Amino acid sequence: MNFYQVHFPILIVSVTLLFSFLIPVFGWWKKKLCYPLAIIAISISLFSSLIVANRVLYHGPIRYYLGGWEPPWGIEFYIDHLNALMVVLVTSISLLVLISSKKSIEKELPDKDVPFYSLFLLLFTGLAGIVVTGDMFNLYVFLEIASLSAYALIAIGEERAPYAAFRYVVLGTIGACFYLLSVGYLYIVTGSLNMADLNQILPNLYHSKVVLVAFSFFMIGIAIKMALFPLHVWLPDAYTYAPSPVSSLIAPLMTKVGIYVMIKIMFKVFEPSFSIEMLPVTTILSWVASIAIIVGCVLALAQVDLKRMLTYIMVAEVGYIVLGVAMANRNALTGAVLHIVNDALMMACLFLIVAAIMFKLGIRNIYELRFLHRKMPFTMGAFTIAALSMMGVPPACGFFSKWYLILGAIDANNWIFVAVILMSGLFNAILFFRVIENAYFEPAYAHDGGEHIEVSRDEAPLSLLIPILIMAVGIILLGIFSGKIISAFIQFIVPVSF
Amino acid sequence: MLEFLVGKFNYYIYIFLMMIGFYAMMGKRNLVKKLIGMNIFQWSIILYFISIGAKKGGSIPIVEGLSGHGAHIVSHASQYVNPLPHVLMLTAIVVGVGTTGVALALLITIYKKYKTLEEDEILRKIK
Amino acid sequence: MIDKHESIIIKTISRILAPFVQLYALYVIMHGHTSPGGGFQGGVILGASFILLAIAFGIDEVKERFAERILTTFTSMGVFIYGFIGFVCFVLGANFLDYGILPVVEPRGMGMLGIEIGVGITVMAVMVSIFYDLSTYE
Amino acid sequence: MEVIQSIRPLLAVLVSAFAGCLILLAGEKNRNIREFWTILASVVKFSIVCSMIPFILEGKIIEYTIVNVCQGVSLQFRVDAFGMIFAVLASALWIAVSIYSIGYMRGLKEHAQTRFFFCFALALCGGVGVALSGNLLTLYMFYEILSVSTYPLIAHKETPEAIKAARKYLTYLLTGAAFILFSIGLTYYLTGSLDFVAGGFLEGHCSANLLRLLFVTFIIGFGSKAAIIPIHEWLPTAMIAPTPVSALLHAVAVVKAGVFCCLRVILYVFGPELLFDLGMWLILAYVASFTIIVANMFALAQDHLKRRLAFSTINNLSIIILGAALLSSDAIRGSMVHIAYHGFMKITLFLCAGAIYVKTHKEYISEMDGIGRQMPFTLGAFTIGALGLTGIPPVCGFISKWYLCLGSIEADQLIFLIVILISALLDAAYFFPIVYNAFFKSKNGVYPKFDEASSLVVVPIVATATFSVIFCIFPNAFFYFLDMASISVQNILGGV
Repeated sequence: MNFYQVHFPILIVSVTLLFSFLIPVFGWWKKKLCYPLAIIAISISLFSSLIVANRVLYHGPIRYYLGGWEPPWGIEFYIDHLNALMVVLVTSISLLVLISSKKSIEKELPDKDVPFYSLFLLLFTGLAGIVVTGDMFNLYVFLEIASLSAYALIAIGEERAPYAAFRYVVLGTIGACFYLLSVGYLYIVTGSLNMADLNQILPNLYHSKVVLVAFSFFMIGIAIKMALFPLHVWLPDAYTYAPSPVSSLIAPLMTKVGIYVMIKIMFKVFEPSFSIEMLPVTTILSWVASIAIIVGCVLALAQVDLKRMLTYIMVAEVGYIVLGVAMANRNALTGAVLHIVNDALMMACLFLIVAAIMFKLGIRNIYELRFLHRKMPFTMGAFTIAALSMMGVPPACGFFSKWYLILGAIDANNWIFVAVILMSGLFNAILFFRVIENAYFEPAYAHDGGEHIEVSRDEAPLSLLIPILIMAVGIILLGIFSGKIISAFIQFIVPVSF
Repeated sequence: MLEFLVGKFNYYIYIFLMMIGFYAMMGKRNLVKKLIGMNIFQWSIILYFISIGAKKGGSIPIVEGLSGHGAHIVSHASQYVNPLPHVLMLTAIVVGVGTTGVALALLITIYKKYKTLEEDEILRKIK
Repeated sequence: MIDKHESIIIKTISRILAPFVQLYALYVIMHGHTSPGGGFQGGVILGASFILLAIAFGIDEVKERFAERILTTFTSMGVFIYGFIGFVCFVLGANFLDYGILPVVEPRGMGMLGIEIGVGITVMAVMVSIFYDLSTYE
Repeated sequence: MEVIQSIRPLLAVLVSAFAGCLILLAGEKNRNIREFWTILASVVKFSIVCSMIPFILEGKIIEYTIVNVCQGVSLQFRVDAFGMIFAVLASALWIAVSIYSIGYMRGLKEHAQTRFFFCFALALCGGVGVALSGNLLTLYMFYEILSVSTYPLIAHKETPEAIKAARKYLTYLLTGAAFILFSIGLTYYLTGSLDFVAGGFLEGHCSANLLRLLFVTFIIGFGSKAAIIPIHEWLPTAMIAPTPVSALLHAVAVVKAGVFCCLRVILYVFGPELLFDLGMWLILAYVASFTIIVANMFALAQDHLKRRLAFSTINNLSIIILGAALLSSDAIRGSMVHIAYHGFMKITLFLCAGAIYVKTHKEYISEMDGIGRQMPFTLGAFTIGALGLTGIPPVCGFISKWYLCLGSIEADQLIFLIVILISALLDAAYFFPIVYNAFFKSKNGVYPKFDEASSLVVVPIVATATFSVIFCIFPNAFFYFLDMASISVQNILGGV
């Protein structure tokens, strides 16, 4: 391997870390340089993550020893197919959201754009780090980096943001401390922190109480971080009152990275057999997840604010993916991982659309979205595509992950989950058509009043619109070529014992 | 029974502290008290980690009588306390400081906006 | 606003004490790689010395000597030292932060020391800027 | 059964989608270009579809795979005789309706015409896609596109009732889609593949009861679009849409797609032998005949012309399902041919209803006394259509009814023979009064003077009427509907 092939894994994380500290310095000196700097940083990371994904595709997993220390002592970056998929996903969505955040930041938070960009890069470093690292404690450190910058980013928002951010801080810290506690317990018993190493040592320790306690602490901690049903209380407030570019970055990625950590620990550190036979983890999780889906959809129905409705839908989507993971068979897990990718894309597109609407009209109430199809035709076109994809209409990507989830549920022979998945499709249909109806079809009085209210087309600014359109086209392409993604990446993720 | 209690006293202490912190976070209405509870919660885990590394008769993990040119002299590990938890807890302490810093800044903005730190008054003002 | 403290005793003692605290802090930073100490602890002590001065002589006094703008540059400079050393090992062929490769006389020790200095500066600057933000309540 | 690989099916489907984008680009400002795109697209689509007919008649099957979704299933087109009947029908009638709708929309100076033509093109893309799809997954994809793209058409008037009707339309169809998705998943789980095999591929893969459950969920899913009685509610309320929509979509493309999928399931997924052993065909036949009788009763009671036509569509759709459920060769041939011929006749009736509305703004039959004198061509075509639907010889309805009767005798099920005859009788009962009032009754002695609708509206009506008559005299005219039906029957029943 030539010289530069080796060092790309570390480039993904360290470049953005250093640039995030470069920006405050430039902020004092020349303010308008911050945005291009952020763009350069994340595009370098995107470039290196694509190269890493390419090498994983052809040469199998990569191990990168930080500081040259062998795994049991030093920290190593272990990138296999699941990590490669997640890294590319995180970097590409962050880049698109960053491009679109320039205009809305200038409008919403005029004086706070320098701290915004440096915290944005820090959050990205945390997320990319979680997805790349192969060491348990290192994962805790990156988790805290991501959470701290998320707390600060949320707190910049509107009048109720600081209080929502404070509740998020308290709950997030409890989650992180539980995770740290489980790392501690595992460390006492096994003496190592490296995930691959733990995978070897743990199997003959499954009967010790300490490992059981560690696993349960871990599950609670990660459940808080990914807002699984009973522990999702912080999510709606935090993401609704956050400024729109922040919520369009955090919403799609934070929960998905949490779920990635759960999959990694459940299947790569602990053996799948541990969480299926030894502890009834999968049954509990699948029931909690299906309740999450139902509650998420029902609560979303009750919302009037478009952005708050999306946050509750996200609670349902998390339940979706966890249900796929918990059903523990090949099809269900493929569906779950594919849904992580699809849902991140769909949610990013939807939140960017909300940001565009906020930027242009400043309203979020669903019933005030009048004449939107003439004011912002392209944005509404992208919204319809994303909505159809959420409902599971075939050409878009949402259908294919639902298709695998249903196959997995039928393989696992529990018909209740099949019913739940189909029901959530219908719930999504009601939710999104409610919005489409308000936006596309004006009420009757617009006609009987004789003349037609002439509405000029003032579309969202280009820098906001292009990422939205790219994502909408991506949703369709991801749908059509989901077969290729599965054969390239997801095939190897499913543990062989399924 | 007694040796069971004496042998594991550090675990009891950390659990006890953790529950105090947990109670403070949930029970207390004032936001600063919640913050202090959170700190106690974090520090109990740090205390727990340090207590893991302790050995009977082990001294602080600094290698004496070594001219420091980094050679891998075989030093009998039982003499020294296990250094790894200490290193981990360095980072955890810094994370704790970071979280407290962010939380305090939040409290200031909340106080500036609502002129109170009592949770139920804030909730009343929000509605 | 933390304003000037009236009693002479506090002012004189802190004026005398501050340099020794800073000296001790530098000692702690420097001996990070062989004896107890290191970047975090040393940086905190260094920061504490500035905070001591701020409490004794008031925020504005210390702000003239140690302005907000310099603090941000110090934070970034610390991280750049850390990053620079990491990238030097990276460029010279070893993995990120693998000091063995450095062309210095005693690579492991010196590399560690450089990292400790960088981290010390950052932690000091962050401590003082946290104190500034929390105390300037207008 | 030699298989040819060619890109034509994909082109046939994508032509209208591409035209849709061009229509959007053209927009309100340059209307003529937009209208030109619609007509051009319909003609091109029709010609591509017709270019595939010679291959099909020689017994070949055209295949084209777009992309592999998961092992054993891919997005794939397989054009066989049965699919070709529906594809030809939909694209042929699209030409007639697109000319008609230009006249109709301009006549009523409707608003949001760009959205109308765009959704129309998209719906046709879905319709032809359903006809040409090779497996259940592709069929489901185009089925969903069809349902979603017709939603804005129903809510076109944007009055509260239109929006409520569209909402009801969606609830029925998306719940049906949920049933279908479940049953497709179950079939894939049972058999590992979803491709259509003439004569069914579900043989002996699992217990009979699970197969019965699967059949029921399939029929409920597709039945929601094929408007079987308990789940037909949305069709009459969807009549609030502008007439070209209810003409092409709710008489021909959308509901026919539902019936087409039902037939695909009955003949190409389960297959006659399996259904016969399961005994499900009898239950389906009874449900279909119940729908026929009840739909006709409703039709008698309707005064609104389009709602009466809607109930007559429900009745005819169930006749097609009844024909397929009888599982005898003549009955299946009759039902397949009825898909095509009913399309031509019913579209004539709907277009006449639209012409009457454009010209005289009359919707209720009670107001239409003596209208025949005012609009002789329109009402003449209406009479031909009415004759055809009751099965009287000079019009093509007779042929399909004839085969259906033969089929029910062949399956020695006399009850269903009686049902078909009663349905013909009831058709006469609610069509002929309209014709009588139009021509022989006059509003207090004064006959209105000759005043036809615009030529853009009348020409398509007369064309479809003449086609219906030609098809009776030469059943294999132009599109060889009868031959294609017999080829597909041969494939299904294994050359019996």
